[in-house]
Amino acid sequence: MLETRNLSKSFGAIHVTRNVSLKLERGERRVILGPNGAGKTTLFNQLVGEITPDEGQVFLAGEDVTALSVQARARRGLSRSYQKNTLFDGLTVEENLGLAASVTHGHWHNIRYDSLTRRDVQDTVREVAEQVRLMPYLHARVSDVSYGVRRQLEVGVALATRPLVLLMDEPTSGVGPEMAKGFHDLLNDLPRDLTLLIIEHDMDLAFAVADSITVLNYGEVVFDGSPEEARGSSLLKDIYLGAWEDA
Amino acid sequence: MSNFVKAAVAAVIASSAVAQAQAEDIKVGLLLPFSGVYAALGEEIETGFRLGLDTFGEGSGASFEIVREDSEASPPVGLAKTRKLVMQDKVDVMAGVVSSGVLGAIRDVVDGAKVPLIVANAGNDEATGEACSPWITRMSFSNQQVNRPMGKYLVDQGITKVFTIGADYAAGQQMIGAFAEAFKAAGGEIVGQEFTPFQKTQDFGPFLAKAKSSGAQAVYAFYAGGEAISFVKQYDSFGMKDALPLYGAGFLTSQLYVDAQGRAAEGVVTALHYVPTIDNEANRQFVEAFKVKAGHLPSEYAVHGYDAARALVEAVKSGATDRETLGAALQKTSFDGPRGATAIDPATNNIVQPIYVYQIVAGEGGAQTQKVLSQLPAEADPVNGCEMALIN
Amino acid sequence: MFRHTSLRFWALGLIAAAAVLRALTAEYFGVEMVAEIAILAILVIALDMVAGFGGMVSLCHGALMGAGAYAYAMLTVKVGLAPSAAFAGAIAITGAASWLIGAVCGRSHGIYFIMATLAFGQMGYSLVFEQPVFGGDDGVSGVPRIDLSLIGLDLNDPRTFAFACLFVLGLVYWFATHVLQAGLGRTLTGIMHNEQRMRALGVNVWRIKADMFGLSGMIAAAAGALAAQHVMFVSPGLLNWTVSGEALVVVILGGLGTIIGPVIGAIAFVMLKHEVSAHTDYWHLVVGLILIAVVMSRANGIFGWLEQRLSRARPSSARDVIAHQVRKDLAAQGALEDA
Amino acid sequence: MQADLGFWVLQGLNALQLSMLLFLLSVGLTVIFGLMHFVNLAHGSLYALGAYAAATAGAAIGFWGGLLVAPFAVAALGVVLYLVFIRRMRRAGPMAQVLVTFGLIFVMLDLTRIVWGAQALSAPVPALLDGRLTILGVEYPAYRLFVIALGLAIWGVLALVLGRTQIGAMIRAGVDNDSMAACMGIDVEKMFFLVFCVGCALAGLAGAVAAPLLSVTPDMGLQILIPTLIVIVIGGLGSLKGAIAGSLIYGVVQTFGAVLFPQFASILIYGLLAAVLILRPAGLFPAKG
Repeated sequence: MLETRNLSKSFGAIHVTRNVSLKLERGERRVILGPNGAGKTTLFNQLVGEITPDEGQVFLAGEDVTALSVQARARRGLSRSYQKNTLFDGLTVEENLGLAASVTHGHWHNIRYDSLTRRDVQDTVREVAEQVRLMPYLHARVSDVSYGVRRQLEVGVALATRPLVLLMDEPTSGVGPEMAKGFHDLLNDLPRDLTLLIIEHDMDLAFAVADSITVLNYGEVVFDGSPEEARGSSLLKDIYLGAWEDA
Repeated sequence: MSNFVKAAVAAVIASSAVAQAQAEDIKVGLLLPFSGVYAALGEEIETGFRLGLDTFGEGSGASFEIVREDSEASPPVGLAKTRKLVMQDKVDVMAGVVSSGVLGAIRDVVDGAKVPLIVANAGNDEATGEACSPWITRMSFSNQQVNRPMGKYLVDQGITKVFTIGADYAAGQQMIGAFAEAFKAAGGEIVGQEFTPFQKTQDFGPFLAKAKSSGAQAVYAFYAGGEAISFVKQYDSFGMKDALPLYGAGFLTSQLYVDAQGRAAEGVVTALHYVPTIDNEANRQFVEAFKVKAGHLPSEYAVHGYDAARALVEAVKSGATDRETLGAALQKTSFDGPRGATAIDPATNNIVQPIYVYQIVAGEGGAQTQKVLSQLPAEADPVNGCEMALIN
Repeated sequence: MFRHTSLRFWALGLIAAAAVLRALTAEYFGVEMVAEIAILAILVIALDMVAGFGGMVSLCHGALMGAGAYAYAMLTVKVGLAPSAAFAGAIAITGAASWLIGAVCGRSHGIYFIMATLAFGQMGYSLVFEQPVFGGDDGVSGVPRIDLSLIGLDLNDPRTFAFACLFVLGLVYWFATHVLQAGLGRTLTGIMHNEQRMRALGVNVWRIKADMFGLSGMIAAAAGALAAQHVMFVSPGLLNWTVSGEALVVVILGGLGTIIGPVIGAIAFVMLKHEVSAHTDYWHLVVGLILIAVVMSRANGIFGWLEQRLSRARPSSARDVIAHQVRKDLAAQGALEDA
Repeated sequence: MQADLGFWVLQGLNALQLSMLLFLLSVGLTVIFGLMHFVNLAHGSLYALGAYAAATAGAAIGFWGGLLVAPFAVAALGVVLYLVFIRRMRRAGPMAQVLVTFGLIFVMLDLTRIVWGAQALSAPVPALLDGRLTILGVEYPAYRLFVIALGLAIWGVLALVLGRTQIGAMIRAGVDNDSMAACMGIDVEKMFFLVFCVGCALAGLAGAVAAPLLSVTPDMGLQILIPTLIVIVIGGLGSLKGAIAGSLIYGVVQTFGAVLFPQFASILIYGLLAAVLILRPAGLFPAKG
């Protein structure tokens, strides 16, 4: 579904991504682990097109999308959420979801009717709101809801485009253990045919949702395998107990 | 202009009932720029106009009420203010107008409304040419009038090769054009011509270098306002005055700018219809009175206002009381004023006046003053397609 | 997100009633003022569409209006087109130019966007000023008004013309609010709040910006074509950047991102200008000081202030959003974390 | 076409002279922007004020006195502007800042008229520089050479101060990242204030220098504003290098455009500006990245 081949990117002398090759099957849920500065977010940025790689290709559903813009990739079914909330702060939760859904349903660029009040958009908004447990907050303004709710919305907005592949950048970043557990349930409730690539810090969550695990260190893939293999890997332990611990 | 527009303008006018004022009370709409780039000219003209009313108004049996409006030297604003003066204030007569653009914009309104307008500055040739109107009487000058005589004058001085330079807008082109035509007719040759972006040129250096290498015997220039000051100063700083004497339309070294130009202006020879050093009794009285009122010497702009007021008063004295009779009387204006014998040409409603060739020289106390070199005879402009009708 | 609140309906109704009353009863100059206000209001609605809902603070809307005025004047006077056809032509030409400007400038943000639009506006000004075809400094005179005698209206009557301007203003108000409540407007508002996210959702950002800027330019052109008919004359001064600055000030004065606010701003500005200039030649000074005070006050203009006082659900102020956006941009430039 | 060397030298000097005048103006504007992200549209008005101050003081104490007084007078006004307006507008976003300074333009325009009247003031060239020098076989006004020299000197001093001194390093740090600079213990607010005042003083100096060259009229500030903005947008907001590069480009294009393609001179400069905006939206030498 999503594949990279030898993806490389450097800023000056610093190689942030080195020869990264990944392959995700349809419906696969993969978690990317790695210490801070391992190049996880930079990898995401290259996948969605916010950064152009120096070398290598990105394939989405078999199509080479390396040369495509962010929006073109998004329209082909690649969606992402951000580690730092990237929401429409002045708007309501419903409007946030609605904007995303109106893109999905092709109403984003008309001058005849309101995109947010369309039946299909409204249906998607409700579905997503239920998926990410946002029903009670639909009419609240983003700037008025709690941080945790915003984290849910962050994922909700990405989901509302009805993607084939969803990249989630530390969805539980900054939330307490209670909320993280909630996220775990939430992720498990997502449709099984949705391909997920998740950057995660929370090891429990990672092992609970992942079909497979990739570990990045210094921009390189140092481990690729099942959660069981990961658990037994000494390499992972080294990284985990080493630099990772300090983060 | 299409008939439709004419009909349109007439309809605009007709829609508001035209009421005339009382016989002894003349309501004057004074339309001048009181803010913006031309504010200095507006001030000069207003001072001159009020002085003229004070000086000549006594014994006319009428009282004058002035409604002043700021045109901002912007055609749309000038037009809006004109409509207000005509329709709402119901003035008997209008005076003023500095910018030719404003005059062009308001021409159809005053013509359609049959409100006499005494132009106190704007010099575009069309206003008393193809776009003339019996209701528009010009007491200032026309662009060609000031420049045409200099063509022959320069040839008479033995100058046959001239480089011309001027601001790139209608007035600049008309002034330079009128000079060039007369100069060529008298046997001269224009060896180079340059029009610089109007009000956008800070540095004339590049153009001056071109003039220098053009092989001309003299440079003929038209600029006004800040550009005139910059141009004359920079011309001097490049040391061009000795090798390449500077001539031009008299606005270049107007009384209004000569203080700021200082020594740089000395030696420049230009032609204009008024300088404060004209030697006649009417001018001496005017200069004295103006100095008392304004604290400085009058410029040509001041005399425009002064004479416009005088023309109005004379019209009232001849028995005119309303728009129609005032308009008719203004067409017959004729008097000896500070500029000498001035009269309105019945064929175009433009003023006919002598032109003075003058040189800026160092006067007493180091201040620059104008030395009149020659008084060229008054000459009426060609009719240029004007079909003038007399009002009565 | 643009919404019609009841306060906005009330304000709209009140303004409409006052305008009609004034157009019916006022003396000549009062009627002229109605037309002047209506034309300015059309221009500032156009500007509010892009500035208040897209964060595109344009300093070329005066030039766009001027372009519309010139296009109308040239098409009628020089080409000899029928005024109504010229009206449509002016809107089309200016809309296309405006779309291009939006497409090019849409890539820049904040002060860079302001400067870029300023540059394009001044380019238009220079073009009109310096190309002899356009009549240079003297402009083009003898611009006719649209002939509506077929439906028994004579636009040369000041009162009728004022009503025509009000009619167009009403149409423009409807069109602008309609577009802002349609997909395009919603998406644009989303872009103003978070451009990066909108892109990640699959929105072709520059296209949305260019389209809205084009529509806004068409409305500005309508204002220009009306202005040309109003004074029956066009001159380069219409395109000068100070006109754009003034329009922006009017938008702020009334309330950015409210559509009805700028209309109120236009009323206040024109009346203020006439009132002050009747008393002093230095009216620029007085008006300038008042405007500085308004911009420096935290309220979002007259209408923003009213909304804050009168309505319980505080709509988000576009001014805050833009200011906030800038802080975020700056922070992003410095690679800083949000505090 | 005049193809001789003298012509090119002469026009080259003209271009350089215009460039240096614009540089004096734009450098203040651009560094203020780099540091404070603040575009001061009233910068042109400060320049006009500098010219008026120099002309007035010059009449009393001579040209050199005027040249000295003008920057201080304008800097003093800068202090007032900073305390009353700028400080409060620091976080208000570019639109509000642009509009406040837009309003200031008209306020200051009218204030100039009230204080000095609408008529042009005289500002003679000082006796010392009232002549011509011969350079490469071309006679050139001494005063214009002085303007060129002064511009280059100021450029040198600024490059030195910004590049080699501690305060310069602090300013560069501030331009790069003001919050970080604040974290490093730099009093950013004080530094802003200082830079703003220096920027105002430079605008005043530019006005004082321009006064004998041009005409001292109330609208001179409005006339210079657009060229100055073009310079900093082409050069890239916030950088000294950009200011000098933009000034030189503007001076050369304007001067040679006016001589060689008179019909297209201003279209040329706007065309160049549009090209820069399309190809490099942040200008040729942006302060960052």
